[in-house]
Amino acid sequence: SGSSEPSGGDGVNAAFIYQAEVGDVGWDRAHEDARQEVTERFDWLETEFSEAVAPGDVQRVAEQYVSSGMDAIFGTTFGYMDPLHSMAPDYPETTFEHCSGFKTQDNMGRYYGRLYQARFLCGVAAGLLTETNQIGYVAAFPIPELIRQINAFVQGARTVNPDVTADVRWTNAWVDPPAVTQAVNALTDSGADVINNHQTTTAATQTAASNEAWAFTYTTSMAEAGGDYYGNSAVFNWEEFYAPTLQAINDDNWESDAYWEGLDAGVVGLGDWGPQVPDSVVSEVETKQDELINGDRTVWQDTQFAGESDSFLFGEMGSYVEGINGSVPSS
Amino acid sequence: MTGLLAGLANATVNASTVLILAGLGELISERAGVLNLGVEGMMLVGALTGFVTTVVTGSYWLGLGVAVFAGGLMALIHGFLCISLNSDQAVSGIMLTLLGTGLTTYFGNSYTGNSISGFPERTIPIIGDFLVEIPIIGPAVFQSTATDYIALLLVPLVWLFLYRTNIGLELISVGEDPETADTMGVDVYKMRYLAVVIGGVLAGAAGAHLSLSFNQIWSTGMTAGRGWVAVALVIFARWRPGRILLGAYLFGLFNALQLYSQAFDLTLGPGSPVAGIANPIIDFVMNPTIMSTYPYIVTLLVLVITVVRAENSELAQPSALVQSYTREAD
Amino acid sequence: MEFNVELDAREDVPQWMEYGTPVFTILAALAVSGIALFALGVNPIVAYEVMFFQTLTTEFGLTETVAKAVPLIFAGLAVYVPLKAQLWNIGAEGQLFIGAIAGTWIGLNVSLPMIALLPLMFVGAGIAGALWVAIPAVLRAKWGINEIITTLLFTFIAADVKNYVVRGPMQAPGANFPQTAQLPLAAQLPDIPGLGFPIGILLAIVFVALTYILVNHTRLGFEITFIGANDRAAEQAGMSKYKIYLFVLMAGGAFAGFAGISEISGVQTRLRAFFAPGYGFTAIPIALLGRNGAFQVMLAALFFAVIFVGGSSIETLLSVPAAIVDIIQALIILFLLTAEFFKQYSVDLSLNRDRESRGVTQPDGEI
Amino acid sequence: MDNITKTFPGVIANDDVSITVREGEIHGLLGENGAGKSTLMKVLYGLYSADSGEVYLNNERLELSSPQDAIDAGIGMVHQHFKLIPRLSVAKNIILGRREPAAAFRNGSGADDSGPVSSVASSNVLQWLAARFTLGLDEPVKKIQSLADDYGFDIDVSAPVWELDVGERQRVEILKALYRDVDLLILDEPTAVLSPTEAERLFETLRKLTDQGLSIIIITHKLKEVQSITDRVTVLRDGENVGTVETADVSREELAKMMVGRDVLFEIEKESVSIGTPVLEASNLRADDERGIEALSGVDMTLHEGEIIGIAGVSGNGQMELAETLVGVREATGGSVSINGEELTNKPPRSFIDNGVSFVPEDRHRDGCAEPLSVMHNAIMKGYTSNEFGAGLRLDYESTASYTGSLVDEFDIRGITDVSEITAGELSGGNLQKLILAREIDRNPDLLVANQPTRGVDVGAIEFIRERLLEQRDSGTGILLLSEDLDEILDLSDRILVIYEGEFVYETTPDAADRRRIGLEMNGGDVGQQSQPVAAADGGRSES
Ligand SMILES: Nc1ncnc2c1ncn2[C@@H]1O[C@H](COP(=O)(O)OP(=O)(O)OP(=O)(O)O)[C@@H](O)[C@H]1O
Ligand SMILES: Nc1ncnc2c1ncn2[C@@H]1O[C@H](COP(=O)(O)OP(=O)(O)OP(=O)(O)O)[C@@H](O)[C@H]1O
Ligand SMILES: [Mg+2]
Ligand SMILES: [Mg+2]
Repeated sequence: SGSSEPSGGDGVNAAFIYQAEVGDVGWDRAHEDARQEVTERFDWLETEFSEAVAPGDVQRVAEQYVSSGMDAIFGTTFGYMDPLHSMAPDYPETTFEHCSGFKTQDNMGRYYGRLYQARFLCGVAAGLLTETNQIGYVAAFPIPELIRQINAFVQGARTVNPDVTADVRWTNAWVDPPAVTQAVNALTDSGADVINNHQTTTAATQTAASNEAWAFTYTTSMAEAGGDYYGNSAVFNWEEFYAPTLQAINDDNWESDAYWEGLDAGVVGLGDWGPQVPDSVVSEVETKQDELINGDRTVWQDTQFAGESDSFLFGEMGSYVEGINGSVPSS
Repeated sequence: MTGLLAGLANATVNASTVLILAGLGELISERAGVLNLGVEGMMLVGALTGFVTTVVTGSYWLGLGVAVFAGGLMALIHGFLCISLNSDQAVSGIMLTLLGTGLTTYFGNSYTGNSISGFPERTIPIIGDFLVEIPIIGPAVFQSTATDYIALLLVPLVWLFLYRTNIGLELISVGEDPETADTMGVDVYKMRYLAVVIGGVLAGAAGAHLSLSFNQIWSTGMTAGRGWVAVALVIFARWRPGRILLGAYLFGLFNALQLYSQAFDLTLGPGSPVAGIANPIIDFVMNPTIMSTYPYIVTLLVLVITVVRAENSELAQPSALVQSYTREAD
Repeated sequence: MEFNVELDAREDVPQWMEYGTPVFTILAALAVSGIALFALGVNPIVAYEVMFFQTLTTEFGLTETVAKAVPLIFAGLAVYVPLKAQLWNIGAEGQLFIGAIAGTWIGLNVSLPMIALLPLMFVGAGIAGALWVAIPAVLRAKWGINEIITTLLFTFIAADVKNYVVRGPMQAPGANFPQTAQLPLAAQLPDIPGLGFPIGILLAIVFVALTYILVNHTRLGFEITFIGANDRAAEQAGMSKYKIYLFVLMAGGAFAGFAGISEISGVQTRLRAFFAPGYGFTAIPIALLGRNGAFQVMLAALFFAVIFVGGSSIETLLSVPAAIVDIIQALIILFLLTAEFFKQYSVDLSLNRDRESRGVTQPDGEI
Repeated sequence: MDNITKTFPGVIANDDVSITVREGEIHGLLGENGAGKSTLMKVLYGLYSADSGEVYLNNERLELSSPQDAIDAGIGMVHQHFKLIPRLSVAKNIILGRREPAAAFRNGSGADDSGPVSSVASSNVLQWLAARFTLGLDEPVKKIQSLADDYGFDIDVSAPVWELDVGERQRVEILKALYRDVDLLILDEPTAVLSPTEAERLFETLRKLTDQGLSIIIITHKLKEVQSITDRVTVLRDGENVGTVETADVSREELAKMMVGRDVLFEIEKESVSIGTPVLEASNLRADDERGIEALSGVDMTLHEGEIIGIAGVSGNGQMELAETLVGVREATGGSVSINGEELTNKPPRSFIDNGVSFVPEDRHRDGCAEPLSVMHNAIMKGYTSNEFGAGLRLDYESTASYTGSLVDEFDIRGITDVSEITAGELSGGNLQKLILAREIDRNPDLLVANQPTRGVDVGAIEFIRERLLEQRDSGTGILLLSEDLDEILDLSDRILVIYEGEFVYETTPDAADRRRIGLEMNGGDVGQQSQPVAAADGGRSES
């Protein structure tokens, strides 16, 4: 309501900065879809974006946006945390929001989604769909973010099917489609008939489907790549965060906070089900989803992580839940 | 156990095709004396153009054709700079990789979610069913896509081409001693262009194999460094086609082991007296990141051993590698 | 009548060409890139105005350019010094990683005041980078194994080493992210008080000057130049190829190490798994452009810094895709290679009459 | 060949040269180094394109834009430096470029019926393909083997060339030419690396060839060979044709005169010798050439202050190896070298330089300078470590420039406007040689080893260089002079040693010297005349 604020009545200009090129699928795509949606939704909102910005360059890009009149900067990758955190005090008039980190400032908030809850739901479906009781997971690097989602997925499966065991393969690269395909082949060869993955490519979904294993994935729908074997995707609906946040900025009542919401807020959820997933599976998943939303159940309730703090879940989880073969590679 | 071995064999064979194709191409180019560090770029261009063509026309054979053509075209740039203009081969090759990466990143962006039906896995007609029955390697080798078969077939073909044809002989001679070849009536420039373009064609095919056979998707930077591995592979193979196959399988095996070894816990139990010392070492050695350095280290060792041991033998590098040629040298 | 293209070796390169060619080259590359921009619906003139004019005339643009130039200058020197002895250090990127690792480790584990800690980090990074390239250097000096290929192989190994340490020995304690802890303030390169430029630029200028002195005013520099020009004659004159090859490559490795730690300490403040700035590869065209001297290397590095910063500006301000910047960079190298040729040869495209103008009578049955 | 002119930047290699070779003759081509012989032959072989002039073969004008054109016209060339690819087999080296198709596709071979198989095989398209994508070694191998048998060559055609020794390689070179059914065969110094018996075998071969109607051009520096083998001789001097003569009509001396172009030899005033202490002592010195074959087979020598020893010999008899071993550039495989009494065998070149050794190498472009660098850089190539040019690590280019300037003035090196701008590569041969000599002499060395110091240098410069060498001797430097120019040896030396096949075979003094005898010794002595063994090289014995 302070009329001296640049945002005031003349709308909001917001910039989004992505680490990679925005392709048709993946992490950056999810943010980009949300950006387009909110831009469409609010006529007082103007947005810009930059892609392929390395953490070392983000400060320059952000400063350029600030000086070109942006009211809000959204940095969408973990690596941007330090640079944005250190520059934010220099630009008190600008609102910074950083995704997936853990630092805040008066004018810098952080936000993230509890995607593991959606992974848990995918796991429930996987536990019901598997016939071999073996499920596989292809992931890039053993960091807490990925370990948390793996654990949730396997836990979901074991919640409905305690006989399920899981194998994880680390590919050691965010984008290496041939290696992902190899890893999926290795998993299906050893009997896995459900595959989930954490990779910025459709390779895992594609390969799983062609090996006749159910394919689950994340961030965006990859239904086309999965065909008849497509299960579902744990997706981000970032507009559920961006819309209220931008609205708050426009209304001048934005405050720095740590946003880590899940299914209940709608910022994460499931995508469309694959064409061949039985209705019984869908309804069981929906039941579990309601339980999570109502608080009747938590993802970690029967695991060694039950009752752990958010900060543990966020940054320190470093071991597998029961049912996953092997152990997290120790570096 | 056989299941595991069969899986390992399959993974090895699968990972090797792209290296065989790109490696043979680079080998031919280097045999004629032209180092091309642009393999990665040419592969990416091959992968994207092949994919886009298949998306548009629905024909993966046409896709392969366009990929091969595009790879050859990229190589032609390198050829023009290095053969006609005597530019520095290392710089030109790196430029080619930069260019290929930039172009495919830009033009490929809107294709990252597309799906095609590419080369299907087939058995060889008539005898195929029988071959697949061979334990362990049967399904790995004889249940493959057309590009896999092409790559395998190319190994003896390239060998025949280099050692059993006149063109091959002339090509080798310009990589050994362009001046002598010239005095024998060999057209040095033509041969070098030919070799460089074949190199590009095969790199294009390697890229197309990834996007049309192996992954059947386009993904930015999807070659993930395999072009550089192909360059290393040629050194490993000491410029001999047969060893490209061997080397590709070895690199493929390392690749596969990196994934398959994750299924095993090799660390010693707490009962073992040396567990305290041995386990950290085993952890380190089996660490996936550390394992991915092994192919490069092996290549370096092979390079050193063969150079130190065999200065003048068959194993030495083409004598005129990286040297440009002009008839009246000044 | 026939078309005839004649190539003649230039006996000496005209002065204007020596300096004019790089400029002409860059203009030609920009003209071609302009077509691409035009096709994107971006007015190339506006784009280049933003890219160059605004970058060079605003305080922001200048500061950013200088900051970007610091690692590029070091990386350029890393390729330039070996090139003086006719060796291509293609693996500066790997040496940069190793330097960054060593320097970061010192910054995190040694507690000293800034005035001592920063130099120690640079020394450590330099030594690490130099040692990393020592094996290719020995292989080249002793057995003539091509340094292009070995330095490249070492780069891939270095990348894995970097990925390993940020998930293992050097991972930030407490959390499980693939990065080191943040460098303490004492280990972060400050800005020049009052000017706002990163202090790294002073260091870079000092090393450019030192390199200039080394190459142009010392006996060692004389030996390097001479070995680069004719190693056979140099050895007959009592110079040691072994010593020089080892020296230039290791000096190059040290500079690459400086590039790594200056970027970590000055910009990134911690080493991350995805740290792969590509400066080591950009350094190759930089050294090619600036091969006439250390100060030319610095100018070339500044030019590429402008391209990066300006490229990023047209991306943010005009929504030009990032990949276009890559393409422009590749085109500049391409044109540069072509220009090298025109500097060495004069191309004479002429319409030639039939050569038989003398009308000599034929002798019989003989040659 | 008619009115051939070929220039290189700054050099007229061939100046309006015409030569005529008759069918079935062996035509000798003579001339000093750099006279333009090889260049002329390279023009004939299509390697260089002449600036002007024409080539006719059997009345037909040839367009020679590449060696392939020459090959097609029936011209073959054996190059002075082997043009063989070590990694390939003998047979492949020979057929390279010939595109021999596999047996099945060989036209007119074997089956002479016109059945469907052979008619397909002889179709043009198939022939075209077969010539490229097959490789027939069987028949070529037979043909090569029979050629080898005809001429008495004992060679394993399937062995890789790197396994062969020099003589065998030479034979492969000749087989290469013969294999192609040439009408005209060019041989550029084919005997330089052959032993006399090998050379004699070659000559027999050549005679057989001319009997079959071939024409041969042979380049050689060995007058004896010219006389024994050629029918006519053309002499080139400074790129110009001095004349063509019937071999039978001229003496060796007359030929030499034609080559050098002078009636009168320079008589240089030479002061009497005042020999000091030994500066160089070598005993039982051995060394290998680039191929690892022993080129220096145990030589003894003592050279004193103020003395010039001239080494006479035909090129390739170990002179280069001798010179390089004595200055520490080449590894000695046996024996020892001492400079000023200090044993320096196999010490690095720097030790020799620091002990007052100077060296003028034979190949000034390859070993004597760095062509891309300035005159100044080259002038201080060895002296750059001196404190004269700055203290400590610093090299003061201002003082080096002024030093170089004075050097340039003193030695009258022409064509230099700015010592730090003009590169060594831009200097003409003679001036470059002066620069190298200036550099080496100005250090006021105790020992100067000069290998072919006046090769390819113009007459005025030769005189200048010789004077400087004598001046240096007079000031106390011991000089070892290696030269293929006998006059130079005779004019400058205090003692003369003749080297043949890596050994000193004869010693004399200029006063006592018999030119004919020296010439004979250089070629390994003559039949019926025993070569004089050298008992003590410093004994000063002379021929009576
Ligand atoms: N490629 C070249 N570029 C420049 N100058 C050259 C080239 N080849 C030869 N020359 C020069 O041309 C002249 C004639 O050289 P050529 O090789 O024909 O001499 P030659 O008579 O064969 O000498 P030699 O007895 O040493 O074999 C020499 O002055 C030489 O320096
Ligand atoms: N590019 C060059 N520039 C200057 N001088 C050259 C060049 N190439 C050769 N020369 C000189 O020309 C002379 C003869 O060289 P060339 O290569 O013709 O040798 P050659 O022994 O005559 O060759 P061939 O084996 O063809 O008989 C030598 O003195 C050499 O230094
Ligand atoms: Mg010669
Ligand atoms: Mg010659």
